[in-house]
This record gives sequence, C-alpha cells and structure tokens, in this order.
Amino acid sequence: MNGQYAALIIALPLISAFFIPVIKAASKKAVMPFLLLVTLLQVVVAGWLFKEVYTSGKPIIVMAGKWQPPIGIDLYIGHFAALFLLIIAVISFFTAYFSMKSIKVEPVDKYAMLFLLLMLGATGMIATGDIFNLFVFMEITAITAYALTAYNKTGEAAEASMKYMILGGIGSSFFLIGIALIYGATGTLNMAQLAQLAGNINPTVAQVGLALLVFGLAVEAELFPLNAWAPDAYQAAPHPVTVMFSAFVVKAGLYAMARILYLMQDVGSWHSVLRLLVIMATLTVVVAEFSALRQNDVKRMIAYSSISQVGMIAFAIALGTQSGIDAGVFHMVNHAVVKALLFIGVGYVGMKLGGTTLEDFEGLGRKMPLTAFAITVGSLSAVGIPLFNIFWSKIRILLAGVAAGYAWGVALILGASVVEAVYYIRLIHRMWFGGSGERVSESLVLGAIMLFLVAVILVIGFYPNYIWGIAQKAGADIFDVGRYISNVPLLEVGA
Amino acid sequence: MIHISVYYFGAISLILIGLYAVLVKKNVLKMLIGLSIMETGVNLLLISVGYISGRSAPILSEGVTPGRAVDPIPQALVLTAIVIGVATTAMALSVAIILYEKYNTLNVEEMRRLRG
Amino acid sequence: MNCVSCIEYIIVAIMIASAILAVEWRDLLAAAVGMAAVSLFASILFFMLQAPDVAMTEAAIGAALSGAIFIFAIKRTRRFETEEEEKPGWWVRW
Amino acid sequence: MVSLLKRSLAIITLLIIGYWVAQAFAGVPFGQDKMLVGKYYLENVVNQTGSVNAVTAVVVNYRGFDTLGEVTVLFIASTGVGALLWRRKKERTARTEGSIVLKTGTRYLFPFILVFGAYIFIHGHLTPGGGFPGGATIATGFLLLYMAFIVYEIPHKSFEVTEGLVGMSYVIVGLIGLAIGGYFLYDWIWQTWHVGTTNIGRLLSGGFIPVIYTIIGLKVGTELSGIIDNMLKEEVRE
Repeated sequence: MNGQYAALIIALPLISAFFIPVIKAASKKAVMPFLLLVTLLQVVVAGWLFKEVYTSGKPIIVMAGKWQPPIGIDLYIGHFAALFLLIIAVISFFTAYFSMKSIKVEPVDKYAMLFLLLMLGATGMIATGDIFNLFVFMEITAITAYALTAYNKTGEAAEASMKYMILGGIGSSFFLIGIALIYGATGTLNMAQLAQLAGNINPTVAQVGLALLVFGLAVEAELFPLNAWAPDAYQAAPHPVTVMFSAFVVKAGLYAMARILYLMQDVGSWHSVLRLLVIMATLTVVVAEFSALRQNDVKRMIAYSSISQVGMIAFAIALGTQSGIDAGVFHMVNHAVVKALLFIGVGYVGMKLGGTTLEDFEGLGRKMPLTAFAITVGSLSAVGIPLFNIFWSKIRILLAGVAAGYAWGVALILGASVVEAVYYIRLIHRMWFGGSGERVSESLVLGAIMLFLVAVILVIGFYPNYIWGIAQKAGADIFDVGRYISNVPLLEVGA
Repeated sequence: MIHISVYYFGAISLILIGLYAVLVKKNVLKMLIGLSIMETGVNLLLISVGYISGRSAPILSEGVTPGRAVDPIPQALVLTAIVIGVATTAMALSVAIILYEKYNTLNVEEMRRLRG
Repeated sequence: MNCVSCIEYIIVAIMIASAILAVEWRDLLAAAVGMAAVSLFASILFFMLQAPDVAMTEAAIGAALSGAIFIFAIKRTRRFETEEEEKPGWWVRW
Repeated sequence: MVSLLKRSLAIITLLIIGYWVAQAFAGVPFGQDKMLVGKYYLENVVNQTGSVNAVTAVVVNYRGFDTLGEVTVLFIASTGVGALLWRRKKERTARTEGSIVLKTGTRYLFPFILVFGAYIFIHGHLTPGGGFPGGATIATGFLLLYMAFIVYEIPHKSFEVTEGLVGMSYVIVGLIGLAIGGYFLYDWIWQTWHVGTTNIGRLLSGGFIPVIYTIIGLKVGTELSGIIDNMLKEEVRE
C-alpha cells in the first residue's frame, strides 16, 4: 500500500465523527458500538503504520494535496509518531469500551463525537510537520477537552473547564504570537525548513518567539505555573476522559514541546530556554507530589501523581542530551500504560461504588479483588519499585540528569519520589487491610483490559530491553534534527 | 526606546488590555471578553507581520501582478484563527451559563466560597 | 504627516479606547458591545492592511456573531458585574 | 487600597511583558518584504489552483489541512455547546415579540440574506470572502428570524444531519483525491480533470475551491445557527 494512505489516520476518525449525527438519526443505540468499531479500525491503521515505519526504518511523509512540504502541509510519521499513534489508538479502543459501560449522562452521541475528535486532535498533534497545523490540532484537542471536562454538567466540572479554558486561551494566544514572530523572521511555517533557517534568525526574535511557543504549549503539557487546571479537570471529567487526558493528551503536548525545542536548537539563546524549562519541570514534580499527599480523593491524588510524572518527562526532555530524550520517551510509554491502568481502575471503582474518596477504597480488596489487584500493581509501578516498568525509565532519567549536570534537580526528584511512595502505600494499605464489604460483581471485559495492562507493565518490567530499543529509535527521531530535515523532501523556494 | 509601527503598537496594546482583564477581573464573562480582545489583538499582529508597504491585496486580477501583492499566508492563518476564536468563545459561554445555573453567580471568588 | 496616514492613528486610538472601556465597564452588555466595537475597528484596520478577506470574516464572525452570542449569554445570566474583591488570579491557584 | 496596589502591580507586570514582546517585534520590521513561501504562492497560484484570490487558494488548497481542522473546530464547538446545554426539555423563553418593522423586514430580507451568503461563498476564489463569512451571513439570517419571531425554531434534526453529511463530504472530497491522484486532499478537479483552465477569473474555475467553499459555507451556516439556537433556549421544568 502507498504511504499516502497514512492520511487515513486523520481521515478515519474525522469522517466517523461527522457520520455520528446520521447514525443517531437512525438509531441512538448504535452510537456506542460504532465508536468501538471506529477505534478498532484506528488500531488497525495505526498498527499498519507502526509496522511499516519500524520495518523499513524510514518515516512516512504524507503530503496533503500533493504539495511538497514548504508549500503544503506534511504529516511526518517517524519512529516517535508511529509508536505514539499506536498507543493512542489502543488506549482509545480500551476507553471506548469503558465509555460504553460508564457514560450514562446524556447526550451520548455528542460524547462519542467529542471522544473521536479528542483522539483525532492528539493524533494530529503528534503527526503534523507544520507549526501552524500544530496550533490547529492543539486547538482541536483543547476545545474537545474543555467540552469533555464539563460534560457531567456539575458545578465542579464547569469550574474546572472554565479554569482550563482561561489558561488554554492565554496559552494559545501566546503560541500564536510566537508563530507570528517566527514566521516574520523566517517566512515559513514548515518545521523542517524552520530548523534549516533557525540559525539565521535575529537572536532576540528567536528567544522571545521560542519562549512564547514553549509557554503556549506548557498549558497542554501541564508544566508548573500553568497546570492549575489539571487536577480539577482530571477529577471532574468523566472517568474515561481522565484516562485519555493522562495517557495521551498530555503526551501530545510534551511531544510538540520537545519537537519545537529541538528543531530550534541552532538558535543562539537555546540553552537559556532549556534551563528555564528544567526549573519549571523540577518545580512541577515537587509541587505536585506534595499536593498529592494532602488529597483525600483518590482520583485527584493520582491526577497529581500523573502531573509529577509529566514533570519528570519534561525534565528529561529539557536536558538537551540524547540519553535524556530516550529516557523521556521510554517514560512516556510507561506512564501512558500505568496511568491508563490506574485511571481505568479508579474510574471503575467510582462507577461501581459511586465515589472515589479514600473511604470508598477501604476494603476494596474484598469488594472488587480484580480491580484492587490492578490498582495495586499500577501503584507499585508508579512508585518505581524495581521489576516494574517505571523503575527502568525513572532510573534512566535520573542517570541522564546527573550526566547532564543537573544533580540538584535529580536530588529534588528523588526526594519527591519518597513522598510519592508514602501516599501510594497508604492507598494500598487502605485497600487490602482496612474495612470490609460485600463482593461486588466485576465486568469481565474490563477486567481483561486491566489484566492486559498489568501484563504489559510486568513484561516491560522483566524485559525492558525491547521497549527500550524502540524508545531509543523514537528518541533519536526527535533528537536528530539533521535526519529530520533530510527526511522531509523540501522544495527549494525563493532565493 | 524602541520604535515599532502603530499597528504593532495597537495590537500589543489590545493583547495587554485583554490579559489585564483576564488577570484582574473576577467576573467570568469579563474574563472571556478579555480573552476575546486578546485574540483580536493577536490577529491584528499576524496581519501586520504580513503587510508590505505600498502593495495591494493578494487578489491577482485587474493588473495586480505577483510582485505587487502582500503576503497571503498570514491572512490565511488569521482566517483560521478567527474561526477558532469564536468556537472557543461559544464553548466558554455555554460553560459560563452552566456555572451560573449551579452557583447563581458569575464571580469566581463567590463560587469558591459556595463550594467551600 | 498627511491626513491619510493620520487616520490609522485615529482608528488605533479609538480601538484601544473601546478596548479599555469594554474591560472597565461594569455593565456587561455595554462591555460586550465595546468588545464588538474593538472587532469592528480591527476589521477596518485589516482592510487598511490589504486583507479584505480577513476584514469580512472578522466583521461577520468576530463582531456580529461573537457579540450576539455574548449578549445571549448575558441575557441568561446576570447583567451587572458585582463589586471587585481581592486575590487576583483564581485560575492559577491549586 | 490593597486592590489598588494589586492593580498597579498587574499593570506593571503587563507593561514589562509588553515591552519584552515589543522589542522582539522591533526585529520583525513592519511593511518590508519578508516573504519566502508566500512569494512562491503568489507566483504560482493561478497556474496551480486556478484561483485568482491567493488567500482563498492558500486556505483551501495549499493549506487545506488547516481548513479541515478549522471546520472540525467549529463542529466541536457546535457539538460541545449542544452537549453542555443539553436539557431534557427546552423551550424558547423570549417574551417580547419583535416590532412590526423587524418582522416585516425579516420576512422579506431573509431569502436575500441566504442568497447573499451563498453568493459570498460561491465566489470565494474570485472576490474577498469565502465559506466562513458566507456561512456567518447565513447564520445571521437565522439570527434575525429568532429575533423577530418568538416561537421560531430551526429544524434541528435536519440541521444536525446536514452538518454531519456536509462534513463527511469534505472528507470524501479529500479521499477521492487520495484515490484519483494518490494524495489526500488532492485537487482532482483542477489537476486531473482540468476543468475550467480556459476560464480563469470566472465562476467555473478554481478546481475544487468552489465545491469546498460551498461545503464550508453550509457547514458554518448550520453550525452557527445551531449554536445560536442552543444559546437561546432554556430548560423548562415539567
């Protein structure tokens, strides 16, 4: 099959989302099964792309409208994008099933459309090779996220969504100002060409422009001063949506940030922007871990834990070394799996028992043993116990941090990890040794999904080398800008 | 001192005024008005970046040759940005309506107090 | 300075003034109208910057429809802003 | 007093940010020719797309992917507003009927507004305008109807289905391009079929631009009307 058919990864969710009103007019019951079918097809397409990219070792460049890159918009599906498109598709498939079980608030057909478009937005953000197109996909992701956060229509949800909107609005305006500066200085929007021209930009323009772009993306990537929306939104959003936020929406923001940072590495003031980002990331980790300790709501607690892990990924990305990026990508994969598992588990408890406070988790080991087991494995992994997957990526991030000369950051992150261990162990203790209760029946399919994720965690934990190899390739895809430029068939324009 | 064009000045002023409203005001709708003004400012900024003195609009009929037209790309970008802006505004306003229904106020501080 | 170039100074000045009024007016309905006025003056500036497409879109979408939905939202909520209080920046607090 | 202090603190911070941004923009001189890709567009737009209006060509053809995303954003907005303002039973609550001038004016103007909107989006490749202002004009027509008649409502079901079908046809036009030319969103009408090559500057040219702009116009019109409808109706309790 021709590589251009990779455009299906964007076209399929889009056309399906537009098709849902028609389906709803025919039969409202068919909407959710249709959602499941579409996400399954998306898994097939993404799997095909993954196989193509990793067997041939060459990225797939989709040129929209047969225009060569600086003229038209290209999708760049390299090693990183192929890996994450697959992760997005698989997790969306799981969450689609979870949504089918747990979404009871009307109107379900609109929920299904927004679900597909959230998946589309994250996919597009990861695949695109054009900086303004990145903005458009970022807005698609953000606006669907606003709507889905407020979907339950409670006061808390609306407030969280409003918070998110205001921060997101400021962020996207700043991102656009950054685009205006960069475009004014270079005359192009294509990422590969920007990377070529980055060295010639006036240093003031480049510094301010890059800082504004990073600032704009920091809202999506949940970095410290701009992530106040995240815990509220994670807590108030419907359970499946929280899974998606944590598993891949954040990752899309982080990836976009990493991509833009490394493309602009010829810019004179690059290292000062990196240093700023390291500080922001370290603060994110520390503040989030200490806030998590105070929480009484488990969903919110895990949300803070997720933010702190994201901060760790941003720390790894901001180191500016090959090993840092590789470790960051590895951690992204592990974090996606672990947080998907944890949020599915916690969401399932919330759905069955009607709440997610710590009291609801008392004696969960007797009430819902399977879910409790899954949450336990997820928690142990999140803490970074050896032989679970996060241990391997965390240790690599810390080593890369020491190698890059940020020992203080590493020390702070290690300290924060102790705090993390405290609250996760408190949760595990409550689940297995506290309270008592009747057995509640658990869904077999959801149980199978959770066990699958548990198996992935354990397999990566015991044999980290295979995924580490993939992560290294994906990391090189971000880090090696020279290869990125040579892979994009740029047309010579202008003088 | 720096010398910038009056268009840049106007656009940056709009952005700052909007940002001020978002930072300082307590009323949700006022914040959204601020965001909207900010978006207008950003759009004006983008268009000013694409302007070339003495050239006409990029519609290549009636004697406008390619060498006598302004840059079309920022205009295309701003068309997109305007539509995205109105989409965000509509979404934000419907969330504001829900907030008012739940808390019977638009003041964010009172909302926090009501929630306790 | 001839009068052709001073007109842009005048429009920018009026635009900034209406933006300040839109932010400061306690009556939200007036503020929404002020915001629409900002859009309208911006669309004149777009026209002067040789961007007729953008000017049309801004006038139709930015000024008219955006103003209209603001007014509908105000109609469904409350027209006047209450007294200001301390503690700015509600949305950065955890 | 404290509030005054905080206010002035905010203003000073903003002025610093403003200065920081402004000094960067001093490095992007106003009014000078900074085009790189833009120049290519201007030189080749008529041959490659058949559109006289370069902005339209960039929006619909060269950067068509952005526009697809943009249409999606508007679709999300209308879906999201519909989802958030969904209530079991909703009705319009307006009590004051429009004045006689408004009512009569609306009755006679409404078809003309629709025609004018259609004119704007069909001529997008020749004159300023295009699908977005055209669609907004159509929505303004429906807005007038809502203002004038307190019981008026748009036909929801058919509007929703139109929205979906029209959006699908945009993607399908792109997929036809993938099937015929081998590239998603490929302009098959202009580049494969060569329709209207002798007609540049008249209505029947511009490849798939008029088709796409009609799609966009209809979509924007229905979506914005849907948003207006949702904003104007409130919940009624039985």
